[in-house]
Amino acid sequence: MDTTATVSDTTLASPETGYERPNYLNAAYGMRSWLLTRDHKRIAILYLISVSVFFALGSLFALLIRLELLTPEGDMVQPDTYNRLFTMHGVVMVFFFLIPAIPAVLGNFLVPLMIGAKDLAFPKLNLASWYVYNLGGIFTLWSIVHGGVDTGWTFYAPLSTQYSNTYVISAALGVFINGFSTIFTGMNFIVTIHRMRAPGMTWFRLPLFIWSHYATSLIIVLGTPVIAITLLLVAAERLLHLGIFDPRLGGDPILFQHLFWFYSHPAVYIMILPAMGVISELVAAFARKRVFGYRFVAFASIAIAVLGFLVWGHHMFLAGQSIYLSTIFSILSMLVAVPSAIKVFNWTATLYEGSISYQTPMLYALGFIGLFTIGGLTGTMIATLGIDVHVHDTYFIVAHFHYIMVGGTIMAYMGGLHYWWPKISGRLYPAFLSRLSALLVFVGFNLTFLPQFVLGYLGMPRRYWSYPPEFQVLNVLSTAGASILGVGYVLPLFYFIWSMRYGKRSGDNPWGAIGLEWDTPSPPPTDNFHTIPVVTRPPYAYNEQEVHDRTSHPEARVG
Amino acid sequence: METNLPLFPESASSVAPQIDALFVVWSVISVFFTLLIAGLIIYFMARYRRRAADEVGLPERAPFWLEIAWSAIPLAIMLAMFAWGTQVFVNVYRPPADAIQYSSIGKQWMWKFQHPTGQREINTLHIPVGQPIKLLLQSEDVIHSFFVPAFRVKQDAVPGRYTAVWFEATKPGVYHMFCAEYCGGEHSKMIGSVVAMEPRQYEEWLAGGPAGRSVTASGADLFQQLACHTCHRTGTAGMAARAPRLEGLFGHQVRLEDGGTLVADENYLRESILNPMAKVTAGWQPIMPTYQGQVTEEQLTQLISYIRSLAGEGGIESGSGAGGGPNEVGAAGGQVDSPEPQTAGPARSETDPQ
Amino acid sequence: MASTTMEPEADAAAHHHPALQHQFDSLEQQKESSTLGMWLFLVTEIMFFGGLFTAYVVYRRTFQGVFAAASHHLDVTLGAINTAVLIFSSLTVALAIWSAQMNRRKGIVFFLVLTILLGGVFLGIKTVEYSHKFHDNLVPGPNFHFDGPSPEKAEIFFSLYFIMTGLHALHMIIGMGVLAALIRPAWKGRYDASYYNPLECTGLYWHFVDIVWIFLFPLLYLLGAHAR
Amino acid sequence: MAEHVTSRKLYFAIFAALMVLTAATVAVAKIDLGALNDVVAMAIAVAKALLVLLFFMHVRYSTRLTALTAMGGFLWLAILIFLTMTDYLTRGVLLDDVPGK
Ligand code: HEA
Ligand code: HEA
Ligand code: HEC
Ligand code: CUA
Ligand SMILES: [Cu+2]
Repeated sequence: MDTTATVSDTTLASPETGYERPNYLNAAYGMRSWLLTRDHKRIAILYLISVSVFFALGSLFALLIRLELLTPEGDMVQPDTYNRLFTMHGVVMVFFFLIPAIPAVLGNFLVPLMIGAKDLAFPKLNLASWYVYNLGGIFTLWSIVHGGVDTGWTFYAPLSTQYSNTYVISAALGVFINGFSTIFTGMNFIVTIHRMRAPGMTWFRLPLFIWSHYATSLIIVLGTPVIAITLLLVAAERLLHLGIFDPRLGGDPILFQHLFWFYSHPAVYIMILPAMGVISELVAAFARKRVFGYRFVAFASIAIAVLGFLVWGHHMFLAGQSIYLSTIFSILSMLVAVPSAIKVFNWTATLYEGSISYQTPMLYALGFIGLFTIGGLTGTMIATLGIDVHVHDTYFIVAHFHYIMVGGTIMAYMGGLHYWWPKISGRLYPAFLSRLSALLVFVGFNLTFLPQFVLGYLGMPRRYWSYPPEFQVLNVLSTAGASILGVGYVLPLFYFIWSMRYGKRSGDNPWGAIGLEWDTPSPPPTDNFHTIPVVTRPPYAYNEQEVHDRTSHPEARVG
Repeated sequence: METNLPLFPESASSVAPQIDALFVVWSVISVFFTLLIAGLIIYFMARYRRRAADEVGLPERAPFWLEIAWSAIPLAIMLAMFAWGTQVFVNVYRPPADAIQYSSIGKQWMWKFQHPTGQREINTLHIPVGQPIKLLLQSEDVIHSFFVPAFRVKQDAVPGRYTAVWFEATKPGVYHMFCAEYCGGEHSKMIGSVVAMEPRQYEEWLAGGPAGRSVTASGADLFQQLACHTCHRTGTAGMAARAPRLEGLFGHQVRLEDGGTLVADENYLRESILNPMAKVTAGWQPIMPTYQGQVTEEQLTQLISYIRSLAGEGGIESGSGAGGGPNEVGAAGGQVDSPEPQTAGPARSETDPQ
Repeated sequence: MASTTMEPEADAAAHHHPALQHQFDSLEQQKESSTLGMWLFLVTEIMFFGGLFTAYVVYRRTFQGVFAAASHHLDVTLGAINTAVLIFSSLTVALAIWSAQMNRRKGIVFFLVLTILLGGVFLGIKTVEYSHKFHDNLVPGPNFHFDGPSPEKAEIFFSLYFIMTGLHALHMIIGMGVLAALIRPAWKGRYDASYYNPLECTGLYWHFVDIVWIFLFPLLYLLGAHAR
Repeated sequence: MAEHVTSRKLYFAIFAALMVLTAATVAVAKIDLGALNDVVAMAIAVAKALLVLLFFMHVRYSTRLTALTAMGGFLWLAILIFLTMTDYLTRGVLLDDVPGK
């Protein structure tokens, strides 16, 4: 086994050829060439920077939350401050980090490369999306600087429309504006995937990363506008005294929840589907094996996207929604878990008879599968009506979604960054340090959030600034875990930056992976390919026996 | 630092064991699948680790039946758990016929309770064990949520309408009561305790406390004061009726002028009083004035309690659990106090369980 | 689906049209892409207004009588005139595109200008209606006043009315801006039968705004008109 | 795909139809049909929208994908309205068999 450098099990790379060639990084220099670029790869880098800033900000809030919760008495900050902390933690993490993270960084970089296109269909729109994102960010930051928002990231009425006296309008407008940037990205992906595939790149030769981004984009296009109008109504209710959700006028606050969750439940799939796409790529590349049940995994993405719109009411079981409807939402929530189960089992089965290497990205990928499974299974637990009565709005929920969002999506995002970093930068990062950070993240993560399941079932409500003393031990464990987790996140920041200058040249394809993105130099030239590739093989054809489409296989009959 | 480390919550209500059983079984299933996946990953990692730099995996053999199997088995498990969970949920939300109704109003940031016998409490609720109790929940401002972990029950209190939750304590003790729905500033201080007592002690407690008029009796007074009786004459015959009789109304079908029917429950009564035009009873002129802004939430509860008591054999219970009023968004609340948490009521009790 | 969406022959675009962007192989591909993009955008618009329609349907069903009474305060005649104006403007946009397909440069400009004028008429009438509402104290807020049962629910009706028609008007203003921006290139002869994509996409948008109004008009103005 | 050019005559015909439908919906609204008023008004609105979609927006002559996209938008709106309304229509329904009710 290799322990020194990640490069050692590569078969195709020739380390000398990586650099002096013209590529998207050295095509032009200077701020202007970046800020006005239309190149999807450069826009991805711009997004990487913005998104990392927001991740740091969100993490800072997390840090403060965990510090406050170290002791049962609220002794570090005022309760109002604490409420702002978790609200801004949620808003920043969800809307400004996790939703754009994989699509806008990895997706932007890779979608055209993977389908053999020169760029996305609408490069100007893509650049606009980045600017709009930052504009939305500025609005949100403005409200943070002025003291923040304290409504919870869910902006529930009538708290948000009448009772909160914080900067709800600017935060809501920030999220509203940010929605446009997401929509631009989603529209761009759908059009690109439909219209710009290279010759021979049929739908069933697309990498699963593309399938999952396609599904994500569908959700973005169909869902995001609803949150936009909902937040606009909240702003209008505060600003213009229009009364839509106002109970004093006979309005129904629960209507707000319907509209909010109609988007925000599908939004959790906006956050997980791209991650699932990353994992499919990683597992195939590091097991050097075709993804088990390719078509099932591909269709599962679409199924999640569609079914994901039919379950939003599972956030409202106890809100005063019709019990009849709660029952429907409960069973539909069970159905949406089936495609996720299909994916988990297929990834696991891909390892079977593979040739598995333990590079850093693969460690993240395997971590993802385990943690996502826990997060998902607890998701189906709380979708069970009888259990949700007790654990709704407790730390059980907090643990559930951090398992999926942090243990799932962020693991996949980190894994993807480590996997495609040589593609992006043409450099390698230190193998040992990166494995160490993967390990720290895994251990720290579990230590942070496993105790929260227990806390939740014990009954500790979420969004509590102080809590009864018997919950302290578990909270201390959680805070301890978070500090380990924090170190695990900070390390990559340093070695990625370090590697840009000092890292070893990676060569074009350090992992010996298959896929159009690896058929072009690393870093790729501005137009991506010197000649537009013609695709003749199914995806992931690692084994020579798999280079033909196997239409006779029973699996191919499906769909 | 407190060193005791509870891992499972105390169970003190009749539904708690049902929920715990559901939870434990689900947890076992979850742990099983987690270990299965983790075990397979670790096994495959060891068994199929890469031995040569240019080694590749074997061709994929994905049997169709395997895909079906691992979709169908989880689905079957989930459907079973869904059925069980829904059954438990209905138990948790359908109050038994002999439940006694208490009323509860959430406001930023306290819980106000009133016993059927009239006693009021803030942030503490005394109840007898072995007696099903239905809490009629409402809110004066934002959404709150009544949560007692030891009872495993929780329900949001929504401004502008009624919701309800019921429980039957099985063991005497002092239990945490939390507000579980984030409601602004002092959400984490909107806590208190439920004191479950043996019925005898409860009676003593009631006797010792400041007896007030019972909720229903206050409602009867109000009914006179607000001159409701001038139109809704109770019990008298002979005189030309100007308004429908309210006896036997609660819990029964009402036919509406527009052809619809509904069951008269708390939310319907609430709307009938605050907003009589919204649903006019078939065969009557819409002459009833609105009482919007003239009655407080509390008086409203009393009036409704009185009208309920007219339903007949006393034992009639509404089952409007989380479902709220049929077909009803809820009428306006009218008067929302300016939030002034610290002043009203006795100091909140920072009770420690056990 | 794979076969219908395959790339068109790359060499079809051997002669480079000036409007062809670098990421596309042919004008055909470029046109299909932007049309699909526009339709996706319209889908987002459907869902955007969809949130409002949902709120409307919920409250309409719950407060039927009050909503009908409140809608009596809207002017059906003005609403109907506006509907006609908007439908007419849809026709003129369609004719602008038709002119492009027929290579009639001046026709394009004429119909674009006409469409913008019609949009202006619509907004003018809308302004008159709004000022009546202001005058009658029917604008939600502290000064809202409504004679009739349940004035607070009428306030919800007017909240919905203003936000729905307001957002619709905002869409019209944006549409008029885009149309105006097309006039110059159209005059310069940029659009003809071989390339008129921007016209086509703007037309789609304008028609969509028309469709929104086609639903707003009966929902807001006509419900309960018979009881007047 | 060859560009389809809709004739001017067809455009005028559609325009005329839309105008007639507008007049019809105003006229019908003045007659009391009970609950049918809403149904008729919505039916006419849908017919008008379809005319605009199919002919003015050329859905009739475009790819399946375009038609699918447009349909998808309306289908999703239907999901939003349908499931939300289910809440308002069924609050309390499951518990109606409570003793005493
Ligand atoms: C990326 C984010 C993400 C994802 C993917 C999910 C996925 C799921 N979520 Fe989660 N959820 C959140 C983020 C996410 N959630 C957030 C942020 C909240 C809180 C919001 C707030 O209030 O602030 C929340 C809250 C939440 C609730 C509301 C709880 C409450 O407030 O009371 C519910 C209830 O049903 C739920 C259910 C589910 C289900 C059933 C899935 C399913 O999709 C999971 C499917 C996956 C699996 C099931 C695992 C793999 C399967 C196997 C290994 C096979 C074996 C399986 C079985 C035998 C069942 N989630
Ligand atoms: C994408 C989403 C995401 C991510 C990544 C995280 C990450 C983390 N979250 Fe968060 N969380 C949410 C989404 C997310 N969370 C949401 C949506 C809520 C609900 C909000 C609401 O209720 O409205 C929530 C709520 C929430 C709570 C509940 C608060 C409450 O209810 O009272 C807690 C408590 O422990 C918590 C903890 C953490 C921790 C420890 C991490 C850790 O993973 C973070 C690890 C990082 C560190 C420990 C810091 C490391 C330091 C740096 C990276 C650099 C720091 C900066 C500078 C140098 C300037 N989160
Ligand atoms: C001016 C006469 C009048 C007064 C005073 C009056 N009501 Fe009514 N009430 C009516 C009429 C007439 C109806 C039936 C028409 C309707 O539903 O609006 C009615 C209906 C009701 C209903 C619904 C009954 C059903 O069968 O559905 C309730 C409950 C009610 N009133 C309670 C009260 C209460 C409580 C008060 C006093 C606070 C009160 N009313 C005062 C005339 C009156
Ligand atoms: Cu009241 Cu939280
Ligand atoms: Cu959800």
